Amino acid sequence: MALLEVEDLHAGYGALPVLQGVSFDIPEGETAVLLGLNGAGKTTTVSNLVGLYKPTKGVVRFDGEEITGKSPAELVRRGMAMVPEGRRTFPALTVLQNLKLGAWVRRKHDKAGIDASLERVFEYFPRLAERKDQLAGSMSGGEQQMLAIGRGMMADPRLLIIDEASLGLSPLLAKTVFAVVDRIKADGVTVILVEQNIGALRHADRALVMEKGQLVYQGHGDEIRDSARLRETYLGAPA
Amino acid sequence: MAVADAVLDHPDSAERAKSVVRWIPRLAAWGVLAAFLLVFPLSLETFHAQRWSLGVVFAIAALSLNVLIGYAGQISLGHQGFLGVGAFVSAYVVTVHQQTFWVGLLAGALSGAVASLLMGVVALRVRGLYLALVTLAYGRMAQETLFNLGIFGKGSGVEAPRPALLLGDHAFYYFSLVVLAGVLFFNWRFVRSKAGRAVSAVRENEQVAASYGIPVSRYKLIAFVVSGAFVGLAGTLYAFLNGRVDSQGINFEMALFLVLITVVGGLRSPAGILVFTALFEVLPTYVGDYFGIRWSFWLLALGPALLIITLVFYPGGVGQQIKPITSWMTGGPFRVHHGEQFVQEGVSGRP
Amino acid sequence: MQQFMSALLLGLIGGAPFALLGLGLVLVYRGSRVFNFAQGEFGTVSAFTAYLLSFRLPIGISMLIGIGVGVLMGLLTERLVVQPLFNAPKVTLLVATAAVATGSIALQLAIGDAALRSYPPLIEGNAFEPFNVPIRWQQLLVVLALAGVAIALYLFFKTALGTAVLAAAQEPVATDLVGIGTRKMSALVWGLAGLVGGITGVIVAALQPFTPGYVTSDFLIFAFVAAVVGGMTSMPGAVLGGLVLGLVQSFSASYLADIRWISDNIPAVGEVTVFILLIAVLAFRPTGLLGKEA
Amino acid sequence: MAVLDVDDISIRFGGLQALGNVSVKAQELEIVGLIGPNGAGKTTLFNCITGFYRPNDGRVRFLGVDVTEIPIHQRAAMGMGRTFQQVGLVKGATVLENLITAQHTKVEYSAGAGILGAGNTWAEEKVLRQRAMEILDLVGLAHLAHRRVAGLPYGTMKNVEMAAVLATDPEILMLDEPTSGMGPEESHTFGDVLLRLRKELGLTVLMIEHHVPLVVAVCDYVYCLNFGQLLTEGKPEDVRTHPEVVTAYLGEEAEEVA
Repeated sequence: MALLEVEDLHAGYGALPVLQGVSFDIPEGETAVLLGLNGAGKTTTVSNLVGLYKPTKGVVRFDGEEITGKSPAELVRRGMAMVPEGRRTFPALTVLQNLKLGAWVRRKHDKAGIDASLERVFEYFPRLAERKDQLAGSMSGGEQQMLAIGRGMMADPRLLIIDEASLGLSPLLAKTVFAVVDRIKADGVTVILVEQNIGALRHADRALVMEKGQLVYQGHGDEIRDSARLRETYLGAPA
Repeated sequence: MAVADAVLDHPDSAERAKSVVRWIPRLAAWGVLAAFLLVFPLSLETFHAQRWSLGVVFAIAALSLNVLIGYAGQISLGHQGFLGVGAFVSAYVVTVHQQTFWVGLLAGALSGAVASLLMGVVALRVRGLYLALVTLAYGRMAQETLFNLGIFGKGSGVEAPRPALLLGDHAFYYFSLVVLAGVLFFNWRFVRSKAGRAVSAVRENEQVAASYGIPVSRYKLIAFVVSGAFVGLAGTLYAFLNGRVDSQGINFEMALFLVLITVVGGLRSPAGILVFTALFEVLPTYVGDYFGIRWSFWLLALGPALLIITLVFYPGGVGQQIKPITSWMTGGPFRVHHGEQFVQEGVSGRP
Repeated sequence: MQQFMSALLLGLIGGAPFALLGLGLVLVYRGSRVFNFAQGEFGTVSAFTAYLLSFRLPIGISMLIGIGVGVLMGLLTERLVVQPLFNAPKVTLLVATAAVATGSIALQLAIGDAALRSYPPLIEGNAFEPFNVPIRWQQLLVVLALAGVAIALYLFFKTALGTAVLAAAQEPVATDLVGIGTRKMSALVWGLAGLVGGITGVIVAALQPFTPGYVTSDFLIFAFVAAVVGGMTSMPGAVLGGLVLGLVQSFSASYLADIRWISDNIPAVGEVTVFILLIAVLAFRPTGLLGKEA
Repeated sequence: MAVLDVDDISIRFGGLQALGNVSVKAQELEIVGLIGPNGAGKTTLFNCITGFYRPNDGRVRFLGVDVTEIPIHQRAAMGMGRTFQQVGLVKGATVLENLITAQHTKVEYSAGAGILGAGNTWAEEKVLRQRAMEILDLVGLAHLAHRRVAGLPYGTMKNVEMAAVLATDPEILMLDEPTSGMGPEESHTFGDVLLRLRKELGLTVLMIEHHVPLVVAVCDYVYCLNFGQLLTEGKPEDVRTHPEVVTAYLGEEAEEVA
């Protein structure tokens, strides 16, 4: 059974409709990449999934249960975490404080689990361990991206959504980040990557392509890499 | 030729007649308004001239604050401090230097502009919440120190004798209305000319303004100068209305009262500001007369509540609510134009 | 020497209320990014309540209930003013809290009147008189309260809950995403602000007879200047700023007033020095003495 | 002589090299495209050219004048017009009012004369209004003249913004993602409008654009930025098929580099 099921999702901001009937499933343990140009509706889709906004229509199911319109806190408790666009780390708090806040919903009943998660995050990103007492705001963009992913993993999620993981990163850092995404998947976590960068496909089992608030393509990563349509979307003509 | 042009402008004389007909009810409404402001006070047995004139003074001060908060997006919580400068300097010029009232009026406007300009220089560096705090501290400093300086009578205040022409209560009230009309005229030309548009662009987005070739700092300062000149005029009237001026009453409560009538009246809406000032400044006199003084304290508490309700639910203030009326009175239809919803920017243009 | 020591002592004692009120301002700023102009009124309302109750109840219990009313006022302000204006510019919120303050003063006038009121200090009389400066027990209590509140707030911000409060002010979206709930944190901050304001009010009100709006009119601006001088985000900064401000006032009252020309020509010279201090700090060191963030 | 000559610009923010030795030229009447992935430094380059940022190294020459040190508003007065990624307009005002505001440097009366309502100001206001209407006609927005900007759709706002910049009477028009928020047909129409404007107004254009088909259709010359460096430049067709550009956009080689 799919871990996440989205059916006919409609959403927007105020009177402005952005999503017009988006449906897809993500099976447990897979990595999916949600592709599309600026303004295609990718961030709107995931923001509605994690409860930052309430969809105007449609159903979202997580692990078989309907979660449409539930609060982010409730969804984190159920195992759905998101790394937001632009990182949004807590700038005047230290790396360690940032990470511990990621485990907020577990702080009372799962102290041992939190320590384990912390160790795992430091293993993914040794740089964070070195800088655990540094203020997040004083770190570079790449380090903040690591911290944001680490903070998401501190919730011990079953599904991790990462919005624009590679945005503004140098090639080396982007590579590091994607390598960690592979490890997160290997650790059994289902991942949704929201990307403009087609290169993310090589880390994904499944690709979803959005255009103007609609899903225009779903399929496996290797199929889509040769898709003329995708190349057209990005480069204007079959290359 | 001129006739031909006129015909070309209005090819259909029936159309023209219609537009004249269209104006008849509107002119009647203007007539009623003028009668209320000009003739009605003459018929009152006990005309609270002080109160009505004070209402006009505060309306001018609120229009001044509207230039800063509404058009320029700069907060001032010490506006009474600028009003006070105008009041003291004009009284000082007239009493100590034996100048005429008219020179005093000019000095009041100028000194208000200069004091405000100095605050503008601070505002180039200090923004938002911190500017609010600086203006607040300025107001307090003005009340405690500036207005108690030796030249201003060391706390006992300065005499502000009215000229013979304005000795009567009604005369002074009418004169205040004339000054208000002048301020409204300048405000109108400000908004509809280069400076006002530049100031609005700077409020909305300094980068965009600069990319239109607008020198951002200069126009911020211009907004402070215009606002200061207006409030300096208000201060002059305030002094000569009372016959003397001292630092009592030119306090933080006055600053907040000015913010209240400006914001609840409606930022960038002179009509709304005038209507609300009239209601809020003049009505309590009658409430106090009929129901006793304690009622006016309750009314005092009503003001802040109105302010909060406006900020939360009706950011356009009274001006937005009376839009159909003002639209109609100025020749338009009795409705709000499409897309005229108030853009929520709060009290300041930026966070 | 005598003059110096007495100015020093008077400055430190006089600065304590600014620091105490300033702590409340910094608390709200760190937790909500709002300049809370109602902080003084949380205090006056508490003092007013305690005063009214003190005719029927022991003063200690009256003060506790008074502080409780301060907390309630903090929570109400959050619910009715801060929450609805969550997305408004922060200057709008500043004006709104100033409206809360004036509304509160007007209500005090409507319920009571403008008369001076005083309730007995917890401990009567002078504690000691170093350098011929009489220090009252009540003034020492202000210093004690300052120390107590400062330590309590310091400890609070060391806890997980304290960190969560800071997070909510820095990145509301991310705070919601990790499941903390920005709204709850906001209520917590304002409740605490009411608590600190209440403690401030019931203690400083016994220093001298008070009127409606007492804490606001006598201390609020100086507390703000103190907090800004300290850096606005720093608790030790607020304490330091309050004491610095007290010293600036007492030294300018003592020494500047000695200069004949100044005492003859510049009334309330302390106000001018405070104003200049504020502008100088904002123009040349906007992060204050101990602030880290701009 | 080039209208715009950006010579070897570098800028650092903290430790980050946002632009390194970037040189860009725009000849008279050229439409020059600037492409590259998000975060490549395209908007940073715009900000250096228009004066929002001071580059650490390099010069910016405009119409033969070195403008590297002069403030934004003076560059604008010289004829640099630009749009912003997030629409730059006075949203509470009407479309027409925005276009009048944008003519700031063309107004001859002084700020003070305007406030006092001095004689010639009224007549000049009429002229400003007329010019604004002419520009709205030119870009086909005249029917929206009295609408408030705040209520308009995003794509329309972008068009209004361009009209406002045209009202500044620019020598060079610098557009930052002009078609974001527009559908394919609208983008296509926009390309036609741009070509027509160049012809009628004699404009030089520098534009940041993601929509590659549009770039190919209208640009005379294209620069591609990646990680703050110039990846390649040339005719649109050559740039589009350049292997490094393909990989930069598809992001595959980017990972291999390290």
